[in-house]
Amino acid sequence: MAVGLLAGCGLGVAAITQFLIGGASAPLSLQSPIAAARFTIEIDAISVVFLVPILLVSAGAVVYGLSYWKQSEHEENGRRLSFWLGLLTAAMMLLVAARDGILFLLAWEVMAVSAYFCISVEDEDANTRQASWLYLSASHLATLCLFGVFALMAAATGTFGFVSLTGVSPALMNVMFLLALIGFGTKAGIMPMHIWLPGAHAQAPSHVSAIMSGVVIKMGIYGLVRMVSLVDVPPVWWGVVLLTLGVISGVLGVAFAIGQHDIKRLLAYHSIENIGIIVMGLGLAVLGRSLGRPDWVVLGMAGALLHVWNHATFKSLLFFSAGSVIHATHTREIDQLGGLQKTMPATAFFFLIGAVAICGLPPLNGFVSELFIYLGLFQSLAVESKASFAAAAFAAPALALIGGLAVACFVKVYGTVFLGAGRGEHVQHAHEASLSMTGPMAVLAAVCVLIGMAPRLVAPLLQQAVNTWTGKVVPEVYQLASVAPLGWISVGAATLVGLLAVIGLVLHWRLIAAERATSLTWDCGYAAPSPRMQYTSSSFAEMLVDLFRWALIPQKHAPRVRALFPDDKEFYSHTPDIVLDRVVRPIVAFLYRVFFFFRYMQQGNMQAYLLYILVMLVVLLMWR
Amino acid sequence: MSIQAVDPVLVLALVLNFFILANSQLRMVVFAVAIQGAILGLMYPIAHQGFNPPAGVAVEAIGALTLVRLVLLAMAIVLIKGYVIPRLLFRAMREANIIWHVESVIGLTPTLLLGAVGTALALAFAQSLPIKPGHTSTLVIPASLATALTGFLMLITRRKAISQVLGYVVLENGIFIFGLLLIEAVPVLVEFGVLLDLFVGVFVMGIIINHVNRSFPAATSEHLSMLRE
Amino acid sequence: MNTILLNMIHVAVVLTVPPLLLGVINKTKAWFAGRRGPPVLQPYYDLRKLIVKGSVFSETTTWVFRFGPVVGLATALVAAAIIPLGQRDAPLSFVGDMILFAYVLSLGRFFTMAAALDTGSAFEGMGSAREATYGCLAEPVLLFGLLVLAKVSMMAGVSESLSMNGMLGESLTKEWSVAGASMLLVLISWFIVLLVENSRIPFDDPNTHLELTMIHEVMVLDHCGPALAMILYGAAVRLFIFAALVVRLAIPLQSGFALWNWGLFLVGVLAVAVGVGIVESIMARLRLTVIPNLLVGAGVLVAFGLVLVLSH
Amino acid sequence: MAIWLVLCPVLFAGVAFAVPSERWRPWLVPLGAAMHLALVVLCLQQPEVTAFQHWLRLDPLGKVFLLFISVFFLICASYTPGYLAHDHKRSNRVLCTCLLLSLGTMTLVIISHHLGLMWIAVEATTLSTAPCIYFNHNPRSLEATWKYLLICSVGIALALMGSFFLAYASLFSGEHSTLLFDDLVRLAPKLDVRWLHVAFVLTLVGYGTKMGLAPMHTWLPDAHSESPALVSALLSGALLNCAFLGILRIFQICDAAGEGPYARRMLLFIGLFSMAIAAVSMARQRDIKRIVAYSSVEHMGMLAFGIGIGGAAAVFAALLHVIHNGMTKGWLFLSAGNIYHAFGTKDTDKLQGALRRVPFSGWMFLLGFLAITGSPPFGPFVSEFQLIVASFTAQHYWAGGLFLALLLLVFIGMGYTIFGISLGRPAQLESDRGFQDSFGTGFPILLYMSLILLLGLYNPPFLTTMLHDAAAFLEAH
Repeated sequence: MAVGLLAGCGLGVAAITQFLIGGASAPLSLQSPIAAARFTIEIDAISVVFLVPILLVSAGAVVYGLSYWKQSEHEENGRRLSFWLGLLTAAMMLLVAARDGILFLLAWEVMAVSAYFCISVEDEDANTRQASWLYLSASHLATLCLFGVFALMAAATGTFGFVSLTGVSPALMNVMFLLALIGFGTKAGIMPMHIWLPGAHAQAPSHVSAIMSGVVIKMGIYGLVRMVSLVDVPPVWWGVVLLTLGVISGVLGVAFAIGQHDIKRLLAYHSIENIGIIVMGLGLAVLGRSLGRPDWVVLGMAGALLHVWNHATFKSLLFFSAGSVIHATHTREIDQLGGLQKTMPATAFFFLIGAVAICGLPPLNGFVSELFIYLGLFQSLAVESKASFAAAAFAAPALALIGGLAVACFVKVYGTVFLGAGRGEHVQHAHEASLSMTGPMAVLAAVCVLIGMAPRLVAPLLQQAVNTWTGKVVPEVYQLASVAPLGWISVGAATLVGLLAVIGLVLHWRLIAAERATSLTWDCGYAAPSPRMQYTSSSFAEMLVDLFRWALIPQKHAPRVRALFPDDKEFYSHTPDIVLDRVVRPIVAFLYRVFFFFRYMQQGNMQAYLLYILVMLVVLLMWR
Repeated sequence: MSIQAVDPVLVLALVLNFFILANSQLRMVVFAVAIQGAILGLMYPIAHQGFNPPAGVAVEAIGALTLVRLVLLAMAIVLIKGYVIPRLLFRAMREANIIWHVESVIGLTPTLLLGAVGTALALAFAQSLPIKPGHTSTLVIPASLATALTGFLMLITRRKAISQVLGYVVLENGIFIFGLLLIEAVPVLVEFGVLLDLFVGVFVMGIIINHVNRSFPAATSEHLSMLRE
Repeated sequence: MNTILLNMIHVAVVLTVPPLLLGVINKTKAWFAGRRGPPVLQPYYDLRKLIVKGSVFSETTTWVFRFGPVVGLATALVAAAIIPLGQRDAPLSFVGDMILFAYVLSLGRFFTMAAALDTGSAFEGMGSAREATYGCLAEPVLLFGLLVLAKVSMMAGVSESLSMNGMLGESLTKEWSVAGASMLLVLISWFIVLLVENSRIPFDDPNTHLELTMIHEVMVLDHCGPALAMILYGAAVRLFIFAALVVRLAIPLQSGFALWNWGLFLVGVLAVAVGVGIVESIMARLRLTVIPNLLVGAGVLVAFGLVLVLSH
Repeated sequence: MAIWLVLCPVLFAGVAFAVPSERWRPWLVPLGAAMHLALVVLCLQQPEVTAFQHWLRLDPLGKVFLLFISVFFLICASYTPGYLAHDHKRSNRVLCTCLLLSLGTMTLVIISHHLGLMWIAVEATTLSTAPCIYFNHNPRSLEATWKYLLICSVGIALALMGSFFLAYASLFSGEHSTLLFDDLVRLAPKLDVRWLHVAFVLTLVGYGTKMGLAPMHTWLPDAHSESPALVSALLSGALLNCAFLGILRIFQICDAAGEGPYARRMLLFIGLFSMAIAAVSMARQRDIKRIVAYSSVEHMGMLAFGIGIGGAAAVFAALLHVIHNGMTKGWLFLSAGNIYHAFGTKDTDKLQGALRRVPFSGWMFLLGFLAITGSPPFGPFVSEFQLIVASFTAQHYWAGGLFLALLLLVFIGMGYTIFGISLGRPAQLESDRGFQDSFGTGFPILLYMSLILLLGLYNPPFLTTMLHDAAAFLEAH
């Protein structure tokens, strides 16, 4: 299985290199079940940009799975899982290559369904069943919205292929955009439509979560990119809506993440946050498209696409390392862990790399893409347009806030899980992950560093993708290489690393020069310190969660401790998903009530049944 | 003799409708239905246009073969509706020892009133529909509608499965009345087919009623309501 | 040639001056308290003493604990290389360098907090939690200010308007004249950021002795010897950086003579140090719960400034 | 030739009734079906198949339905031996006979071009399938049969009345009144509109009852849930479509008379109404077979919807959906039947872990669900998507949108139960009958599945041309 998958990925790589060397090839066209449509397959720069993470992460996940999900340990579902995993990868590769509605929908649905079976692989657990079912219904909502989009497209243009939508009535185009936004947005996990995401990511096996969060949700982004690329001059409000949604999911995503104490749920909410950042970039690009500002288009689009790559790398890196922690300790509760730095150093190191990268800190890759988006937002100050004012004035500081919160959140996770002393018995017999698990992590970490240190490497491809998206070659002055300080980023990163090295050496030298001793941690003379006295992730997050209580509505159970010798009390806090618990569930419950009312039609009473016939007859006779 | 000649008979049919609705004796109802069916059968030859070519349409004089067919059809109708079906029903009732009493969901008098209203509506509705010049002032259409409606009324209001079967037969009677207008259109063969279907249908229903009463005593179709949401 | 020389001066100043500020602050406070106080050069002595001392490490700690001070210092130095000091240009200057400035500082914060958590002590966890919270709130304020400057310098028609040099370059006079009010708001809010980022009163008390109330100091409780020296030095550089920002913003005039500029700049920086000292002597420390409100207030202030320039 | 299409199954029915062996009788059903299919293929070769001066005629529309029903029935019949081998509590004489009879009568419905004759045939299908529903001989199946018989008979009686009205309307054309389909189409413009309307409504409601359009569908869930799996498959795969053909005939006359818009309006309304009722009834449904039954109601609604949209594209899609829906229904009912036989209960509260208990049937059922809810790459997607496109092209934006929304409701309502059945660990039920997947009970499902998958990826040209001819024939005016 794994070998086959890797071979498949190899073929994909071959295809990409062929594209990079030989340029775009002629589209491949096959007969489809619908007479008017033809299955069309073509690889252009955008496809390649999305193909790369698909192949990288899937291949990594397969190798990782070899020891994370051993066939010998999972007799029952091991084969099943790797089958659906392979199908998932294949579907995504087909998806980004598809150039007509029918094939796109086909690949889309196969992807959605096989992802479902990957998530629900441990279906004896009721939570898994519930989460995966939530995912499936959400993703079917998405699919049906896409039915609507492509049906409208076909009705408007008369063809099922992806052709320019110029000349389509604005109203129709807006409806298409909204449907696409709901459809693709649900898949991507943009904030109000994200309900399925945390549960699914938490319940799935970690390497599946890595693929889901690394590439599957990016397919929603791909869809939006494709969709908008068909519209020459989109209305301004498209871009504004995208930016606003981006800000919302960015800020609230990370805010929710801070409130979580399940490591995988937390990472899932960070996916929402990063999707938000990507959507900001996309929105900026769309805005630039409508206002005719090539520099916004380049910076926004390049930022978005590069962040797609970066999020794919560091998020799957994080899920992998979280996975090996879970594999070693059998718990996802952050507050149960601690001190794993010593027992599993490699995993800890890779997690740290991922954490720094996802916070967008130099010298790693997250910084580069966020810098592009920042620059674009700053550029948008240049013109006198209300929309762009709003964009820059509120998106940029929001991005800064996101950065700060992300730092807080990942210090919390890294600190609680890997640093300090271990809490509880889970960490007792923790062990370092095997090579086939750390190997993929190492590769991903290397990619993070590489892109962070030398963004110039990826610039040409990004530029090509932007050209494809705009449909014309961007003039020299506005190209990525000239609007973004690619070289300087490397210089800055190099300086930083150099200084780190030097100062580190100095410290090392001083330490070995003078005498050293070890003792207990100084905790202000407290007599009997114990690991359980450490700051937990919940206590770390408390202040921030309080700041955001207006949005998070956290649930706190804090009993009063009275009397001189109080008996045992237990405190816990929990941050549920408000959209799911306060909006979706009530609506569903209401619908069920309404439906049950209709059930009274079918009460087994013959006379009533016959009466219906008569009534219908009369109604239709009346209706002229 | 003309198509109008059947009008008095149709009046009789209408009266029978009310009798059927009003009567609480299942046996009487069966008889009434049988009579209604039988007289309809007798009407068939009379109503044939061949006897009275109406103005406007050139109808060839009625041929011997047609006559024979008509007579056969009439006999068949009389036989099945007037004899066989009642026998079937009686047998079913006897074997299933059903109480010889009509049970209505809303009571007999309201049913009767509804029937009256229905008949009135049927007449009104019939007025709203155009009549072929040849058939002016004939009762056929309203009568058939009213009878069909009566049948439906029985189906909806009667509790016992058996009386619902009766309702079905009455409904069919209504359709047969309308058939009087189209003896040329609807070939005798088809009429036979329809008749056969009716017969088999009632036959099977009788069997079912039997089984029903074996499975659970007191066969009101309200006991037949296990299957529900 | 000239630029290389200037850059060398830049580096030299960054490496030498910062501890002086701490000394000045302490001196001012002492003067207000009517004491003689330690000599102005005391911080240098402390550093020299610490760097040669031996060290004690808790056995819960790992390499992250030792790495924290290193990153703190390195990031501070990189940030210092980005903002222009006395002369026109900073050594490390390019389009978007202000983002690098902001993010490199938060990289430092990341590792300082991580190092604190590495000790596994409740107090240091507490400290890093607070640091994290205030950092989140301070960053947007800084960025809002940068946005205002960017827009203003665009309006002033600066070529390199998206770099520190451009924003804090020689065109500041013009910028003040274009949108003085907003600039003032930025100045005020950045002074507040300065106080927060360097954990001074009224946000934090660097030399209290009750761990429960501390933010920055409590994070470094367990550090000692060379590591502590690096932390002190790093803190000094941070203070210096923000002082430099404020000064560049407040003193727009840029004459042709490098020496004159440098002199003026250093005087300004020291003045800021005195200002901090005054604030610390005349104000009391705020309650922890009030601090976020104050920061958000600063944010609102500068946001208002942004609205001002945008609706220009 | 035409007459043999009808006679062949009937003769086999006679043989089946005569054959004494319980073991060999079931094999007669697939045999007869195979013969029938062979005849059908022969007929499809010939340009014109008629008999009794156009009382029987195989028109393009009929060709589509005939081919589909013959293939469908063959696969369904090939399930019979395996099924009856598992269940030998009682004699299968009546069952086999009636199955073959129903094939004959359905064929008659399709090829008869005389509305009276067609009506007789439709009623005959009702009568011949009723005993099959009662096969299990328990009170529940008895009640189901009773309801099926009475409601359908009453409904169809209305259809007869409608046909008579149509004949009366034809009196106004100045010629002899007639029930011959071709004459009616020819005379359509001269028919009296008022009578035509009434006739259409009556036939719509009448045949609609048999077709299972809401609110006349009430018999359908009971009959489908209480009858043996293959009978349920037969009912919803073949029989409902025959009734649909009946409606199509009358619709064609209306359309020819220029009353197309009137008829379409009603079909659109009743189609969407049926889908809505089905969607509502599926939510939290607790009987595995009732769910699939309601899904039949929903898809009959889709067919009506397609015709109601109108235009060659929509009609083409609707006719294609007849095939796709039918085959998928066979697939679903047979696999649901297997699951039922494995667990011995239809109560979804007790059903769990079908994938582990009967892996093949479990997976087939799950995939079948995905297929019927219009997920690519299965056939129904193709037809449903074309329906949506057609509705948007015809600028029925709201109808199309509603269609999509109902699809979502159906998916969620259906899926909640079906995934609950499939996943998880099977509980140890005392009702468990130790049934296991076998070739006889698995192979037909596999056939259906592969057909649907094939049709979802590739539409054979001959089928396309047949459907195009049918659509053109229907929308001629």
